[in-house]
Amino acid sequence: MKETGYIAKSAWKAFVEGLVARYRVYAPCRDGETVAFRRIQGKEEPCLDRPAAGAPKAALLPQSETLFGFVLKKDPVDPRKTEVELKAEIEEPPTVILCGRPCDARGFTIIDPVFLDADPYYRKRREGTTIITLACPTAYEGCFCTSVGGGPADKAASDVLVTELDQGYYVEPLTDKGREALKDAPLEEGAPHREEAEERQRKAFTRVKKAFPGGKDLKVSPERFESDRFWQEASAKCLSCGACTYLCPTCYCFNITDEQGVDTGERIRSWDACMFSHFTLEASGHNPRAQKWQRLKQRVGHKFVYYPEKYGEAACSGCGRCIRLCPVSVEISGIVAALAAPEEPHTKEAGADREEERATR
Amino acid sequence: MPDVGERELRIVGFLCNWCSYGGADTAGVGRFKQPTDLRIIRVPCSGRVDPLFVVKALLSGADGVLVSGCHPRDCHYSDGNFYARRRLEMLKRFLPFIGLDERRFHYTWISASEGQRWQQTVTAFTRQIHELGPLARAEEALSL
Amino acid sequence: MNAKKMKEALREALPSVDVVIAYGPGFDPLHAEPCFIKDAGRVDDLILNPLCEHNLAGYLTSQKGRTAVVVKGCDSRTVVQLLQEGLVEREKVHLIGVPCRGVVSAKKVMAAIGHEKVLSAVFEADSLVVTTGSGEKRLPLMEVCPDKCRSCQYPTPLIYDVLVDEPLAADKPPESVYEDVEVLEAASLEERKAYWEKETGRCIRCYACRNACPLCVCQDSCIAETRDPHWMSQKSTVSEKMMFHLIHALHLAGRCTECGECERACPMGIPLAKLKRKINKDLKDLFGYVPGTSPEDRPPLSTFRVDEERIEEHKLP
Amino acid sequence: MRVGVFICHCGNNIAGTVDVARVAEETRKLPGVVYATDYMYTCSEPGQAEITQAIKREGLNRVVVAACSPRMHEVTFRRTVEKAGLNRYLFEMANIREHCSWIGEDKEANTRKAIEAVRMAVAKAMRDRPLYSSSFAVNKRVLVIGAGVAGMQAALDCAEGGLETVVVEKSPSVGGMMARLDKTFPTIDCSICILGPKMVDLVQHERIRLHAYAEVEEVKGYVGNYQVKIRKKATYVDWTKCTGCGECMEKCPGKNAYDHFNCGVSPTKAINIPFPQAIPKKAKIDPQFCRQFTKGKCGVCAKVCPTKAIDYEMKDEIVTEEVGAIVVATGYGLLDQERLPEYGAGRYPDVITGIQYERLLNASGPTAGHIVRPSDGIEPKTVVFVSCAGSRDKSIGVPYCSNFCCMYIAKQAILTKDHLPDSQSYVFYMDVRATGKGYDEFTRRAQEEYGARYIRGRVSRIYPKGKKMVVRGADTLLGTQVEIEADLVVLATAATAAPGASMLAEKLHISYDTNGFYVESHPKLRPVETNTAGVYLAGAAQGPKDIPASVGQGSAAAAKVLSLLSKDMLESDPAIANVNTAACVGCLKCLKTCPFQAIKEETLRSGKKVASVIETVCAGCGVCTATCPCGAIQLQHFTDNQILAEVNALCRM
Repeated sequence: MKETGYIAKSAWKAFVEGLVARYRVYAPCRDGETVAFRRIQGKEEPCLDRPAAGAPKAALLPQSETLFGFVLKKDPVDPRKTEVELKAEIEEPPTVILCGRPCDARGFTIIDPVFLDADPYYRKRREGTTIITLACPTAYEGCFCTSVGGGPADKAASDVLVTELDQGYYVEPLTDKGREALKDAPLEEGAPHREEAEERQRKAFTRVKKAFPGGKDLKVSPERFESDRFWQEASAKCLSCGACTYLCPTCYCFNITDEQGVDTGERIRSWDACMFSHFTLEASGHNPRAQKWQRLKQRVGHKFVYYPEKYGEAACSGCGRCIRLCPVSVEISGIVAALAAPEEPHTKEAGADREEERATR
Repeated sequence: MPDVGERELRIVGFLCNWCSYGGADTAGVGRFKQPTDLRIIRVPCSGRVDPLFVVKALLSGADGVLVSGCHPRDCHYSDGNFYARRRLEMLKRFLPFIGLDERRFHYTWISASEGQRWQQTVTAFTRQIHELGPLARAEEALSL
Repeated sequence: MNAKKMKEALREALPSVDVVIAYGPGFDPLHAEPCFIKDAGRVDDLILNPLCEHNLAGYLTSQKGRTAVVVKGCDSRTVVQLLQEGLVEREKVHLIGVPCRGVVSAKKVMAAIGHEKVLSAVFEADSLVVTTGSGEKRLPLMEVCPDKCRSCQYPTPLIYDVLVDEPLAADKPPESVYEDVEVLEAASLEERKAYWEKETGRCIRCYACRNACPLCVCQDSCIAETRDPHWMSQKSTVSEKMMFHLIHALHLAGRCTECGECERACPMGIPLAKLKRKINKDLKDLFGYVPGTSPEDRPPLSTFRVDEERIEEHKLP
Repeated sequence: MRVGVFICHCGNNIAGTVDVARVAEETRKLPGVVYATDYMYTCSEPGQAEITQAIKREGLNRVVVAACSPRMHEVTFRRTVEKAGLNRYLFEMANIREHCSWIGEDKEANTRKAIEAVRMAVAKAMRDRPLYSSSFAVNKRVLVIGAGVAGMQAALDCAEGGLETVVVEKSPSVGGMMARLDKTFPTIDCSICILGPKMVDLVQHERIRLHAYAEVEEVKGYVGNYQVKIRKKATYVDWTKCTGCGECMEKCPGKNAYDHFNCGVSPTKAINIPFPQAIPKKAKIDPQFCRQFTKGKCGVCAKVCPTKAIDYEMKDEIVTEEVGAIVVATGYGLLDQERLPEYGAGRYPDVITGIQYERLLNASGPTAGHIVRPSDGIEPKTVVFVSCAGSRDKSIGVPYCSNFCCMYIAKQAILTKDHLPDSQSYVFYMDVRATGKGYDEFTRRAQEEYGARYIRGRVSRIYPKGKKMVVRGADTLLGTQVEIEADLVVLATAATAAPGASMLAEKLHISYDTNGFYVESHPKLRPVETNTAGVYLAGAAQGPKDIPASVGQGSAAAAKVLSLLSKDMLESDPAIANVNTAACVGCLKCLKTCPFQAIKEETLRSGKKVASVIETVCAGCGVCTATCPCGAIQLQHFTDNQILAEVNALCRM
């Protein structure tokens, strides 16, 4: 197969249908007021005109999943004896995540080191899933991928990168999984379109806000980070809901609960969030992170201090969801910028270019 | 046996201990024939019935829910059923809005002496639920 | 909206309050955000314009000291309800009332511009002009205002200590208040079922709706998460998600002041306010009760009349 | 969890239409159930022994009995498990008789229902927690509301039994309706002669405190510990000084006061002593008729009073009495004659009510016992009695029988003949109800010895014709219309609930029926108890009653009070609401909705405000639990989780 390919807009529909025929396909769809990832079927097409509200991480790390079910079997002769019969199967059809954005894909590179070896459920899905990413044509509200080593055409974790052009789509297969997914896709030669694609990718790149010095250059001021007052002010407006973490392509915290009926039950793993006070509530009633500022500190700290210490890079792909969809606009990039800028008084946090951006009102 | 046809459906009844549960007893003592679908949960007072119990039952497999308490003014706890009346009326009007047929939920007042009335209520309500048939469970969402 | 007068009022108030809750500029030109200040020096950082859509009254229950808060007409109903339920003390709040003809829903604007990064947002006459990387877009305010503004009956706060502008009279027809509810009521039972299963199916149980709700008093004790009582599991099935939203709606029955924060906060665009508005509509018919309009009232489900004029006994066929 | 389940055959009552063996078999399959068996008569002594043994043998920590209604035997079996060392709240009953085996012949369906009933009971039992009642001291004083014959009897018996007794009487004198009667049936002995001594005993008893001309204002508290606010209405006469000499009444120029005691047969004075035998025999002023009050000048009584007892400035006074039990004996009222327009009562002076006639007959009445027509003071020759004047008439909302009219009409017919030998009495009746001892004989004497003519039929109309009143009615036995020209017509107007009965019921948290009479807690087995612990009923307040029945109930109520207050401590029912202070957010919606004011606000050491339940006041209705948004206040034994467990056991299948 060719190095790169091209799908004319007229052929796009056929391409998607081809995928739907072979895979379980999750793609952004317009639902009511919003665009969200969901399974598409038949002749449905993904919605490309804006990033989905939630990240596609749920395809690999579901909101809730049954780890195993159990049946309590009574001994027919002696009712005093009960046996517990466990049932656990990880059956997942081959899956495609279609038209997620580079930041969505990059999220998996942050979850992988934590789950890939440790968790058979995640591994199974990860291996069975092909990620066909759509390069971002522009910057979106609150996004800052370039500050965390990504970009609108970042290839991390993607198996295929698709760049939308005037007449069609420029398609870059990146892995064998990707090539497999593209087999018998209506592909033309991509080379002629390469320049147009790269031009668009460059243009998009320049539009993305550089929120703070990214990667290795990110220096978080320890005294700022350990200042309670800093976090109290930063979190004053926070509602401590889970929107930011649940929308995040990289957050992976979970809770485990058992649900038992009369004689059957199941063990459930479901999303949990460090922003909830329950998250650290101990059986004794003591809560080491009872205050929301402690929890916000944990969230930011985990992404930009603790995780990097362990895995070398920030646990953030800069998708901006937690900013644009936060009910009260808690701006993580601004907080990090403030943490990274010791000389500035932190009251003027949130983005160097804020003043210029402010609308004339 | 009042004919309600085909297989049994799942009908949950919340009955207050002092009046309606007694009414059901009276009906039994009087050997008044009744359909057998209904399963009775005894509560002290209709005022104990949080509308959420009704919602919970309907969402987790019940095809119909019946709540019955003492007649207004006759509550053993003097006011319990007055609260119940307001809350259950609100619920009855709300259920159809989320696509649950309001006929699947009925609330009424039956005293300990009204065995006959209990029989008529159970029979009529059971028939109504059978006319509506089993309640379709929620479609599982495709969204992630 | 008179930002200057508001700032004066706040400067006056500051000595006598522990904190001021008002609006400051958000992370970009399209967003305002709740802003907490303690010293007069920062009053100039505050803003007041139609981007100030949040209901700041929601923060009152979690404030320890005396608090000055900026309230629009709709927000003031929340305060009234909180006072009525004894959840805040009148002496502990200083209300800066702001008459308002409607705000802008940043979510609607973002949807209109495909969530693209906003470079500037300028109000011109009755529209908002938004500039992004791919150009300029002119959005009529009526199209980007929250639904609640379209039928607003309370443009002027019902309760305040200072009013920073001339009071405004309601200019929307009262019968329009529950139009959205009536539309859905008119649909078939099956359509309504499908509608809510699809909408709530998107719920990610982030509880933004609950935490943003100024009248969700339980917060960390919410029965959606407790095991005792164990009303629901953490499974993400449609019926569990439905159950959660019904818990929220029923717990707000007769209390919801329709500020729309639940809907505004929802990242998945679920029309949550509609559930509560339906109940309010019915309770209005039943008891002529409108939440958040009188501090002396009693939530209709926490009281009763021996003879209920509007409730008729239901007969079975 | 080690649940034991006992499925009862109840002879054939259950086993006849339920496959009990299969129920037991299916039950054994339930997790948590370690023992399940079926038994012929579980409530029998051997049956209970079987449970006790099984608890020990199988080490059961929960017991479920599937049998009759818990309303029947829950108490029995709770005692059984308690004897075996298990907390009595670790027990559940599944009703597979009244709600199952007795509702149809379909054995298959009944058995299915029984199996699920047990499944639910087991699910709930597994969430039962041991509950312990706490005991509290009782106040050994009793309040009797109403000093008619029933109330007086109750008060005297209680006082004799050694209890401090407080009596509240609405009118200025004790005695009630009976004091108004001339003679009593079926013995024709003088009413006041047999009542008088009781009235004297009452005021003279060392353990009885009487509040006459007073009403209950507010009732707080609970069984064993009630606080009752009593409003002592202003009499404008200092009763500590008043000797009852009657001088004031003699000289009072205010002649047209309404005479309550004589039911308005004739007027009385603005300052008056209700009747000669009144107890206490004290004067009181009716301000609306007193010149001092209406015109602001007079003061005659003040001048003539030898003890200077008159006090025009007197105000109502509120006193609070603390008691452990309350007897409600507020008696009955009479149907307003205006509601019988076709009988012209109220409009025509010579159409009067039975009670007014009693006063005419009475030697101490306004006519000193001479029967005369109110209109012209002439002795009547023809007297017509109309029974069921309002009673048993749905159309005016009195569907019930007033119980004693048939009898007093017979009595009045007899007395009429005694007073006026050449008079003729007619009695219109629907049917004569004379079921008491010696009653039927009595009504026969009225007809056979005293020649009262009984006409079976309703009176359709009464209208004047010259000096006479024409009574038109039907004689359903002859099937003819009859018209009688009467000199005097006596209506046996229906007995109704006492005025204000419903208001008092609401203060006491007791229920009343559609006719306003108080409801006993069981029509047969608990006739003087109410559903509110510590509040008892006596006399016509519960429904129209004649004297012997009222007296009987007075004593019965007293007996109940005496047995209740014979204990120094009472045990509270532990199945009440309980607050999880960790979860409580202090919104206090529970406090606002509690029907018993059993919830108060409490501040924890942490400073957190929470709701807190007053154990002894909580009645266990669970309204608070249904109201609490965060499930922090839970009604024990009917917690959310217990009810949800039952729902899940049913629905999650």
